[in-house]
Amino acid sequence: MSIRLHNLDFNYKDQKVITNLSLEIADGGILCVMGESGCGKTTLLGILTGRLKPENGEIQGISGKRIGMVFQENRLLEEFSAESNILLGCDRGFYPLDGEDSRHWKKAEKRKHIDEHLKLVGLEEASKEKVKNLSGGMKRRVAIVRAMMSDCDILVMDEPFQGLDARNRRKAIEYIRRYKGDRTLLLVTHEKEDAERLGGVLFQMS
Amino acid sequence: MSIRLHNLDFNYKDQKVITNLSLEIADGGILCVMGESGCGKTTLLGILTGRLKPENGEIQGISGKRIGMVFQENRLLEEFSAESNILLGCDRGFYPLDGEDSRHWKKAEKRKHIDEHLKLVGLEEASKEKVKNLSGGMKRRVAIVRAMMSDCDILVMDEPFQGLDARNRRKAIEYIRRYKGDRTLLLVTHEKEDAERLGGVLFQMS
Amino acid sequence: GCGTSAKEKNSADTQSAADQAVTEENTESTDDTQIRLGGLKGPTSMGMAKLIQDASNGESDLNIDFTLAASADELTPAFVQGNLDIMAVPSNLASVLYNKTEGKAQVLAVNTLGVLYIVDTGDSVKSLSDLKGKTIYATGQGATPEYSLKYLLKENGLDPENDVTIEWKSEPTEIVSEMAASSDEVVAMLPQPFVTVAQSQVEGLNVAVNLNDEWNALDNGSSLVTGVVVVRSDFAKEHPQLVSEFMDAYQASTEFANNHVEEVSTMIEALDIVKAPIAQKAIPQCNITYMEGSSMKDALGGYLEVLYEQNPASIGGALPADDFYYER
Amino acid sequence: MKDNRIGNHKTIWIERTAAIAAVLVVWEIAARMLDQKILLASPWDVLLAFGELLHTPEFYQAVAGSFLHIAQGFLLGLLVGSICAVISAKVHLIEILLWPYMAAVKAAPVASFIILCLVWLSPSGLSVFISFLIVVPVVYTNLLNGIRDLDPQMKEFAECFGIRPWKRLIGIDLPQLRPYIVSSFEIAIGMAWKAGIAAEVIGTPDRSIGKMLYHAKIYLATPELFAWTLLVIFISVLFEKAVTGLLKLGYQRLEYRI
Amino acid sequence: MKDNRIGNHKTIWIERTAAIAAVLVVWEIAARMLDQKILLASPWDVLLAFGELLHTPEFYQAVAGSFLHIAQGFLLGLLVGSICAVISAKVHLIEILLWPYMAAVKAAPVASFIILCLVWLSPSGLSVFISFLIVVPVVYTNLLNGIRDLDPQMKEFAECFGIRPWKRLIGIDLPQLRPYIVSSFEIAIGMAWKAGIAAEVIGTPDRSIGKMLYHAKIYLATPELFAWTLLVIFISVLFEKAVTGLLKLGYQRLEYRI
Ligand SMILES: Nc1ncnc2c1ncn2[C@@H]1O[C@H](COP(=O)(O)OP(=O)(O)OP(=O)(O)O)[C@@H](O)[C@H]1O
Ligand SMILES: Nc1ncnc2c1ncn2[C@@H]1O[C@H](COP(=O)(O)OP(=O)(O)OP(=O)(O)O)[C@@H](O)[C@H]1O
Ligand SMILES: [Mg+2]
Ligand SMILES: [Mg+2]
Repeated sequence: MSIRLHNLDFNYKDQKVITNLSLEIADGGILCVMGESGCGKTTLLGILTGRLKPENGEIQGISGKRIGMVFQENRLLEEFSAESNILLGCDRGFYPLDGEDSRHWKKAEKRKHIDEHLKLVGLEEASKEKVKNLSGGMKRRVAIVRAMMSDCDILVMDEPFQGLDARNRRKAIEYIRRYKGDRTLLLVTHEKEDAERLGGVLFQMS
Repeated sequence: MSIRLHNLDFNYKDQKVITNLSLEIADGGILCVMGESGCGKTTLLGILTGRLKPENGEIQGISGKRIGMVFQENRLLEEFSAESNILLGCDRGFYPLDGEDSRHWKKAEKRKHIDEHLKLVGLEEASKEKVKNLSGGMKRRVAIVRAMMSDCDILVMDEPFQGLDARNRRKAIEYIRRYKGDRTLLLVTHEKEDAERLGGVLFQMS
Repeated sequence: GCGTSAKEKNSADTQSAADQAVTEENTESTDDTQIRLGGLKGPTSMGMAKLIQDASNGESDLNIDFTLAASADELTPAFVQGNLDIMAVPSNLASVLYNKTEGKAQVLAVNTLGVLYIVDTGDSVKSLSDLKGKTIYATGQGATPEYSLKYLLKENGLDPENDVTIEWKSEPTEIVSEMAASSDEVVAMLPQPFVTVAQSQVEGLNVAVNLNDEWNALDNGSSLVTGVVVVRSDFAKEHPQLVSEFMDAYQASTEFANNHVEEVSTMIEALDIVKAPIAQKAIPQCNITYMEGSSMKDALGGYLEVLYEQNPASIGGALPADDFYYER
Repeated sequence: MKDNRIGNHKTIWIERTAAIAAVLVVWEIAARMLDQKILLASPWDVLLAFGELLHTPEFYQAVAGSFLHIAQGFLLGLLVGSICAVISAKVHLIEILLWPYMAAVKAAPVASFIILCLVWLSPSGLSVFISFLIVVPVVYTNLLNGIRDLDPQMKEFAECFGIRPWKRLIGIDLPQLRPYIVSSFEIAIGMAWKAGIAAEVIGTPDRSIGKMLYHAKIYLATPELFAWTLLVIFISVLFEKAVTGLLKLGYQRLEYRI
Repeated sequence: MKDNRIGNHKTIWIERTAAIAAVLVVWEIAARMLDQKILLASPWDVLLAFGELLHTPEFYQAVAGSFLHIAQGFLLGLLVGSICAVISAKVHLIEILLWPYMAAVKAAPVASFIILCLVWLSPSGLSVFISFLIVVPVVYTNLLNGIRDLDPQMKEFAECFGIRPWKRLIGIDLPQLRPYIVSSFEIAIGMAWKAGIAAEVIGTPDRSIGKMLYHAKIYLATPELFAWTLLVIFISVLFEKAVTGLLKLGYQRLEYRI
């Protein structure tokens, strides 16, 4: 079932952030949200993930869906390794990225798979390192892998490529394209190029 | 006096991050550091601000210099307003941005000047809002203004434009160009365009 | 109540002692050195109420600064440091102080005999031998009440370990509530003034046995000595005349207390020792007395021996020598 | 987020009153079941006893006296505890040197050093000192752990921007220390009362709740004993609310002190 | 950052021994200045007394007995305090209902309810209960404030990713609560000993340090009194180090439990 928003309004106290927004995302589709800083992109994602309740309007197709998210501020456990962070994020289960069934995996197996995926975004040596010792861009990639590997129906990413250089950005986009599977992807970005590379529908907020 | 680094080495425990780096920045000049994620840009800034001590090598021209910094992770006081954040950052004094002498300013005057500068980066309404209620890109701009307004000799900015859309990015660059004064500016970015707009010297790390 | 520093006081004391030598022949004493007197809330202080009252009214020549304490913790350090000259304390504490200060404490007089009573909510106990097979609730385990009770039981042909069951409690209140609650007969050993307090709370509470009488019935010259008056030996040496006057006044005061119960009860309340109604009922049973000299030595010495046999630590590890007993 | 714990002021006091009512019910039932007035007085008896106390001038003197001493002990303990914590966090040597004293103050039973205390202190001084002693380790330990948990990134920011110590305290450290400070206060005030009154029961200074409580206890005046005890709890709660209220106010004003 | 407080293990123990030596010097000087053996025994006398105690079988029985009871009270208090804190943080109603009890437990002087306790508890049960009572509010208050200070952003992450409660506790909550837990332990253990021994002094159960301490006190056996007191402090420090050591170990293993 596709996700539909109809005539959405959202205020923070007296400040109107979203007014009369309508939107539809096809099942398994990719929607790239663009818009000026402060226009309400993160707020929109908050509504879609159920964290924020809109003033008015209808939302269809998200209740009961499991969400994997890249937050604007990483939200990683700084004292734990990258691997452990992803393991925790996948407590619900692993998305069958290469079609494998992860339910019978032992912890060691899980860690092995996580390591392989960290490699794919260029973090071959970082998997055992505490996250607080990683660079900004490295943390961002850990957050992306965490969302991608977690067993979910909708992927929500708030500026996932921020702080990444061109090469790693391309690598990450490639990674997402490759492993998105048939999940719906909602993504906030400031670069039209990213949207084009991912082949998503562009949605300009104002 | 210009800043000079000579044959710098830096390791985190057993991991070599910077090897044999030499660099010179003219007084009042702009240096744009680029490089892949995890190549040691933030580390280099840490050395330049004196937080990290290099293994080997010489550093000249930074001792005794006051630094204004945009950290990769904002480091704002989330419970306080944008205005108060900047006021605290300028505890040492205000840089004479328009040539005014700020020493006799009362607190109200200081706040007024801060408000004006927040306006310049498009934060006209955010000055009294708690920082935790601002959007990611808004916080980033507060951090930029804080560094710019603080009375310092060297400006150090670690990816100051991350999370900003094209228009706000341009605005921020314009703001920095306009108010840099004769301070030296060290800036990390992933976009060649930024460096060009700022008219800085490009330094590619590897 | 003990403000002046010991040093200052001492120089003044020697001065007045010299004065005293000159006017020795006078019947009127000129030694008006202040006596810093200490006492504990409870029976051991009751006998000196009149003395203190007179001193504060100016009806006596004695100059007394009285400190009343809730526990010996407050008096001991002051006494040891020379900030109290005379105090009324439990008899074993006097001996402990003598031993621990290497003879710096002397006992002037016995001021209170036994205040322990066997009380009973029924009427089956008339004498100590009736206690056989009974459960006795009591307080004061590891202290003089325990040693006294066990001694008396033994002397009356009972084995304290097998013939009776002693339920040791921490607080008299526990025993009183036990007596109030239980429908069965409860036998207990309580000290005064708790006996009186308990009688006001528990209907039909009999005082079955007076342990003081039982002790005297053994007729071995000793007594069940609860309280004594001790003096710092330095003070006694410097002011023999004053101490003697004090002893006279003290004796008079105890006699007054025993003969004018009502009057002294109000004084006792005024001094905050216990409330007047309680004092009035308790005084006749507190065995307030005055013994000095050789009778004191017999009574107290014998008692301390009993304690020593059961637990040497309770009297400071050793029986005090003769100089412990002050003689004027 | 941090403010929602205080909740709506009016509602919270209504709820609290309801909670107290619930306690009274439990208490009444317990008193009836036990049915021993000497051990457990009923709420009604206690109320009557309390009403009588209110008519005596000693009541007000006792309350004022105890409050003065215990508040003094608390404030002293707060001062010493926080100064020691701040210095210990900065100077390792001081922390180590203080360590045996803190261990002793925390664990040594009052009975052990009461005689030594009474050498130097008057009975009322004793209650100041004993409440002081209970407050110091609570404040010291909580604050020291709080200071150690301060965000090093913000510390770096403060150093880089050359923020002066006073402003740094106000803007960066105090906001982060808030839950530790609140915690210290909430624990220390109650315990200061508990310990201070216990000291008064030992030393029975004139004009003190402890003395009244002691007398109520030895005369088996259980309703009075309970009335005094409830009073202690009540004053301690009031004192705690006043102090944490002030703290909250102070925190609200913090931003304007930058 | 959080680990550097533990420092190098060997060095810290050397430093601590040195600090104790410094205390002994201060103590010896104080003892000489006061020069009253009954009031303040010298370290040497105390050592001798301690040596003698070591030769009696009662010594070991007392230590074992007191340890057992106080450790029991501490663990119970820890359990009840943390469960109450967790529930109170989740259910506002429970917090409000618990509030009067916590206020009472914190502030009520032991003298007020000791008789009530003695009716139901054996003298050794009393020491369990009194140390329990002192631990509960410390753990409860610290933990509750810690839980309230948990980062709401991480809470949101956990909800969004559907992390199960146990994993969430291990991975997200416990690491953030660490300084609060450490603080609770450091305060509560010392105080449990203080309060537990005080209760033993009142109830004087057989085979307890409190009983020995009480007798040493009333018979003015000051060196013994000090020896027992130091022993209490010493055991409490050992116990604290053991518990916080276990805690540290637990935290090191936390990551492998994810
Ligand atoms: N918790 C909040 N309380 C009040 N206002 C808020 C809150 N969060 C966001 N806002 C306001 O809502 C508006 C939209 O914020 P939002 O975070 O959705 O922006 P955004 O589009 O994600 O911006 P950016 O690209 O900078 O991240 C902003 O003006 C912001 O100040
Ligand atoms: N505190 C630390 N301890 C150990 N290693 C560290 C620490 N901080 C950074 N590193 C390592 O040093 C390398 C360089 O990190 P740095 O943060 O300087 O990268 P960067 O160039 O700023 O990257 P980015 O563009 O992603 O921010 C990385 O491999 C990182 O894992
Ligand atoms: Mg956003
Ligand atoms: Mg970086």
